[in-house]
Amino acid sequence: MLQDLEAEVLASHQLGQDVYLLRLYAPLIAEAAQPGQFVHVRCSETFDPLLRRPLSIHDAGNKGELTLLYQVKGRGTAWLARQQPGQKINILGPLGRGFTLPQNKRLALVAGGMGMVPLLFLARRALEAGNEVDFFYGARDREQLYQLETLKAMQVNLFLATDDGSAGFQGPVTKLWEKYIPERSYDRGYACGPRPALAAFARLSGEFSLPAEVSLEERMACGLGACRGCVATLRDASGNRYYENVCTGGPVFDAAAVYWED
Amino acid sequence: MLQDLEAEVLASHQLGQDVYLLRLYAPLIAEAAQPGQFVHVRCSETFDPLLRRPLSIHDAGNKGELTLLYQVKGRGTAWLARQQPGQKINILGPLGRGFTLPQNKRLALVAGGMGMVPLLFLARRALEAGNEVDFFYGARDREQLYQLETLKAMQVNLFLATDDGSAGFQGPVTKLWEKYIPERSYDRGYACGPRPALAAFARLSGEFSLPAEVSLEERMACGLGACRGCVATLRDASGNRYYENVCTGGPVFDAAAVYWED
Amino acid sequence: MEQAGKRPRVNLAVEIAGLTLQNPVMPASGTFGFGEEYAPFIDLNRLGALVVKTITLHPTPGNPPPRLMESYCGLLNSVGLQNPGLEIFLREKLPYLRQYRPPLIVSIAGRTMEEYAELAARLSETEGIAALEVNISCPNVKEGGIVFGTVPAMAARVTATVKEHTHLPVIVKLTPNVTDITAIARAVEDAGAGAIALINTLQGMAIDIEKRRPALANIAGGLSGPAIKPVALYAVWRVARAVKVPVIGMGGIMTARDAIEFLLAGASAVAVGTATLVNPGAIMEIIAGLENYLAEQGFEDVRELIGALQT
Amino acid sequence: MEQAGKRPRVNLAVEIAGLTLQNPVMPASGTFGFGEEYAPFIDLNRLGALVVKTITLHPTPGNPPPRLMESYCGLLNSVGLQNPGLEIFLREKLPYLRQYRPPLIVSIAGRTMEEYAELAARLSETEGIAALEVNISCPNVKEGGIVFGTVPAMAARVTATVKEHTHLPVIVKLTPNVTDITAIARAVEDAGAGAIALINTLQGMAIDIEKRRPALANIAGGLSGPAIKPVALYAVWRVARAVKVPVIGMGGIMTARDAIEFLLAGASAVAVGTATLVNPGAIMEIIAGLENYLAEQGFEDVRELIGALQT
Ligand SMILES: Cc1cc2nc3c(=O)[nH]c(=O)nc-3n(C[C@H](O)[C@H](O)[C@H](O)COP(=O)(O)OP(=O)(O)OC[C@H]3O[C@@H](n4cnc5c(N)ncnc54)[C@H](O)[C@@H]3O)c2cc1C
Ligand SMILES: Cc1cc2nc3c(=O)[nH]c(=O)nc-3n(C[C@H](O)[C@H](O)[C@H](O)COP(=O)(O)OP(=O)(O)OC[C@H]3O[C@@H](n4cnc5c(N)ncnc54)[C@H](O)[C@@H]3O)c2cc1C
Ligand SMILES: Cc1cc2nc3c(=O)[nH]c(=O)nc-3n(C[C@H](O)[C@H](O)[C@H](O)COP(=O)(O)O)c2cc1C
Ligand SMILES: Cc1cc2nc3c(=O)[nH]c(=O)nc-3n(C[C@H](O)[C@H](O)[C@H](O)COP(=O)(O)O)c2cc1C
Ligand code: FES
Ligand code: FES
Repeated sequence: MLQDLEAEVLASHQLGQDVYLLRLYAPLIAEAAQPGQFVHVRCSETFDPLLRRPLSIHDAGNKGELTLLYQVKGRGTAWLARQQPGQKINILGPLGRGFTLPQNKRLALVAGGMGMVPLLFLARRALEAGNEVDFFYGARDREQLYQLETLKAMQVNLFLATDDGSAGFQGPVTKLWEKYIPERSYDRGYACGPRPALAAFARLSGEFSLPAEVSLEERMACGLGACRGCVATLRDASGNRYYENVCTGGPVFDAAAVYWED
Repeated sequence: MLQDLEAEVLASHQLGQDVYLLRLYAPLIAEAAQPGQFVHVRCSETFDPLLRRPLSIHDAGNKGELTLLYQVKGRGTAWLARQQPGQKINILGPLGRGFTLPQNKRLALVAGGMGMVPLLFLARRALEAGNEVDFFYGARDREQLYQLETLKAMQVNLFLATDDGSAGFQGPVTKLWEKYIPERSYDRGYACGPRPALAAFARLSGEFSLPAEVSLEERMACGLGACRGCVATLRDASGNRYYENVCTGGPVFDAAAVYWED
Repeated sequence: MEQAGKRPRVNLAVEIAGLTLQNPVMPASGTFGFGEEYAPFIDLNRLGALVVKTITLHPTPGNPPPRLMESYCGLLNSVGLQNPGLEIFLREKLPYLRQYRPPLIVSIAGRTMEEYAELAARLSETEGIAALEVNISCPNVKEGGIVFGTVPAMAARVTATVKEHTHLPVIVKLTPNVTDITAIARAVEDAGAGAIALINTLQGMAIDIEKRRPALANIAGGLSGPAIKPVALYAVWRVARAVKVPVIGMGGIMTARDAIEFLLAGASAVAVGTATLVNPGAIMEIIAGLENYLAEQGFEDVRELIGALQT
Repeated sequence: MEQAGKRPRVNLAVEIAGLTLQNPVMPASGTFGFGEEYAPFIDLNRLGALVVKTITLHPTPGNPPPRLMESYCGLLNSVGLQNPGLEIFLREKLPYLRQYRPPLIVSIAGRTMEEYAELAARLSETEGIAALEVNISCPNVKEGGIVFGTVPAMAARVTATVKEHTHLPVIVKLTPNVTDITAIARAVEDAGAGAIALINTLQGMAIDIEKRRPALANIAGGLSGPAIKPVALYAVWRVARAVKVPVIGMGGIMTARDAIEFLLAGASAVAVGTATLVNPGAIMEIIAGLENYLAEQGFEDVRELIGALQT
């Protein structure tokens, strides 16, 4: 059930230069949350900034805890980073359609940068459902690989890539993944990250006929499907393009259905 | 010298339901401050609320401390009330023309409600300059008489009035003052408070030919005389009306120069 | 005598173009989808009216993304009237909406006079629609793309055309992007509008300075939200004094205080758009706040407030 | 080769109507008084130009208070062109302003064509004035109070009249409260404007719901500040594409990012108004931020940025 509630800040940890882990107490949302879903966060006590910010659910514990992980980009996330434990933040969620969650399969999760955020939650639930999880995680450099301890503690097979080679494979995470696709014969792939990485992921999964899902980002207003503002261009079976709301039709889409040329 | 600076919050005390005492560290403004002057306070980290709020200087200590006392009325002061020690607040000041400060005279200070704010500072400086100070202070009820301890510690002759008689004289503070004017033969009167109280004060000081000054309030943008937005209607010696900036021509005006019918 | 602690009941009902609204607060077209999106948050039966996204004769795909950009206290959108078109509206959206009691106002837009006529005629054959709201903030493809709502004669012609093809009350919704909105208002009143709604969005733009491209794929968009409130309020005040038909005011209403300003300026009802996108409960909070204000200020009827501004 | 750590110098100078500005950032008329008010905070010699409050032929008392009201991300004002008039300007304000190096732009407004003509003629006899900015957002008392700037022919006539009476470059400042601002822009360009400045304030209103009276004594006022930025930017983009003369963009510029958007949209210079009222150092921060952006993005000359929007 959708909730619009005030969540108390339990803690806000700075993980990197501009990156924060926010722990909220929001049992009604935490219990309902599915991997790939997001919450829509009010980032102001006034009307500037005006709109909510969509943030993926990074983790949802059984003690009513909801974890977000975000990078400060502009004025909304800057406000969020100023909030202290004890303060209340208005959040709406859980929103959107999450990832497909199979049982007892072998899955490839491919994360580029902050794209790791929803995939960690997916990995946790996928493991609980008896799947084997290969977690590919790329970032600019070693400093920008967050939550490695948590991931390591999670029994995923972790594969790292950095642009500068300061950790793991040097190069794009999709290049690293590509090397494993043939031998690991995955049942399904999942990706989240910058659009070019997603497009490469979609191309590779297409080549290997791997069922694959991606999580897209679009600017949002309502987050509920009402304003038709957050569309992505998709294509149907016959190749015709159409617009679909990212907030309710996604943010997770079949990688083959996305019109990547946009 | 005018300053535009970030002042650190030393403490914020809630004195009443909606009333806060804010202690700031702002040595450059505190040292230059004269009674009747004000500071112009940014009340947002974003652009909503947009404008600064003018607040009288309530006290200015020698340790670089600047004290403000304000009532939460709308969105700007509500923001101010949320600020915690250690945070920085942008203030501009000291602004405006303050009260005349004589030496070794007998002065009447007449404060209605929050009008006490600048008069406390005036009283302190007036006492230091060898004046005798009768401080008349009226409010709705006992609970809304703030800073009584501070005033009592200050060697002023304190006269209280409340609308409901819960402390001191029952009735308007100007009515109380009126009873003392003949016998106390003041050299000068000063008033700050709601406009009807100021108008009554001006009428009385006119009747008794007492030189008198009032501090006016108007909505302000720049606070520097640049925008011509904050005018009050005055009248010149021949009775002709004209507009004068409250921010630079005032906020303290000769009571006889104000066009009270506005 | 009143029971202690119990406030006298305030009448919130108003009449607009023959419709009785239980209270004067409704959603603004395009910000409330087809109602169902907000059903998890608010009881749609408590709205003054239901107002749906503008529909067109044929399905409209809308503009390419990105379609949204935040601005200071504002929202720029270039959704471009994306909607499933009349047929799907009738088949898939209307049955859901019909379950609810508040009058259903269907917003329509056309690219030609003929499209407006056909939309009006077809919707009038249907049960469960209380009124039509004519969105004239769109370009007339037969007249070089001039926006219908910017020329009094053209605005009047659309109004008259719709009137001819319907027995339903006709609300005409004005664009603020004109020199004299009262001239448009009078023209549509003369042409038979039963009520006037205003304002639609202001034209605006934003630029991504890193990419050095417009922030919206469509280059320009419509500005809504708190930023435009003073412009909307002034337009409503002027139009309410210029026409005799009731006015539905909107543009940046975020709180009950804002709504009260519009009523004082002469609006008989108000619509809430962007506020709902930010806060799904906004309309409910506004209705409650309005009721409180009326009770506290000693009004028994919201109609005492309408146009009660002292100037 | 460059010294390590030293950035290549970026050229910030631009040309407007024959004036060379050392950088493209200037104050907006009416928000900077006559310069002296901001001298405690900024070095006036570092401005792109000095622009003074609009002056009229005779002293103008302005509107009764209250004249200001804050709105969401905006400021409503009804100052009403309060100014000491031409004589006192020449005698008491000009000598101070003449000390500074940036070109001095004097904004003028009249109630009749004759007043514009006389202002232009008198100011042109004076040393130390670099250009005239013609404020046409005021009512023409001889033509039923229609605002000069809302009718292309009238706007053109004011422009031509001023041109006839001066050898100084003439900048015409447009009001946004029109259906088609490009029509006005083309009209004043054809009439001889050397540059076009836009936008002046949007018409707006606010109401005090406790007193049930307008928040401004004058009922309506002009809306400025961040709220109007998208509207201003779109107007600038459209006008810059419609005319050949340089455009000075303004309306809600609060930060360097905002200023850069206006330059990308085609403004050759920008003016900063409300931002200065809130933050006296705003203009200086904008100049510094612009220079940083240019250096970071690898531009050597701000003129490369002007109109560089890719659409
Ligand atoms: C479904 C979804 C999940 C997301 N999850 C995360 C996450 O877990 N962690 C994280 O760091 N980021 C995430 N993002 C991106 C995040 O929403 C933006 O970085 C954020 O909105 C930027 O806001 P701002 O105030 O910092 O920037 P501003 O520049 O002030 O934002 C201006 C406007 O643009 C929108 N916007 C800007 N960038 C984006 C973007 N990339 N996607 C969508 N809207 C944008 C803002 O929401 C706002 O409306 C997600 C986006 C979506 C759509
Ligand atoms: C010279 C001067 C000194 C003042 N000193 C004090 C003081 O020491 N303590 C105190 O409590 N109040 C003082 N005031 C009044 C104080 O400025 C207002 O109460 C405050 O600005 C209200 O802001 P808000 O955000 O609470 O209200 P909002 O309603 O959000 O304000 C909206 C706008 O109206 C303006 N405004 C509202 N009320 C007033 C007012 N009475 N005077 C001027 N502008 C107003 C605000 O500044 C803002 O621009 C002073 C006013 C002036 C002019
Ligand atoms: C995302 C969005 C979509 C809109 N779509 C429509 C529409 O389809 N038809 C219409 O008449 N107005 C539409 N509008 C305008 C609103 O109905 C309203 O007139 C405007 O937004 C001002 O009100 P607000 O500030 O409360 O949002 C839309 C506004 C927004 C923000
Ligand atoms: C208080 C105030 C006074 C103004 N006075 C004038 C004026 O005298 N002449 C003029 O051409 N514009 C005047 N303006 C308009 C500004 O010059 C500018 O066009 C407008 O405010 C938009 O810019 P901004 O949003 O940066 O303020 C005034 C604006 C304000 C806020
Ligand atoms: S954000 Fe409104 S439909 Fe997706
Ligand atoms: S506030 Fe600008 S002149 Fe006084």
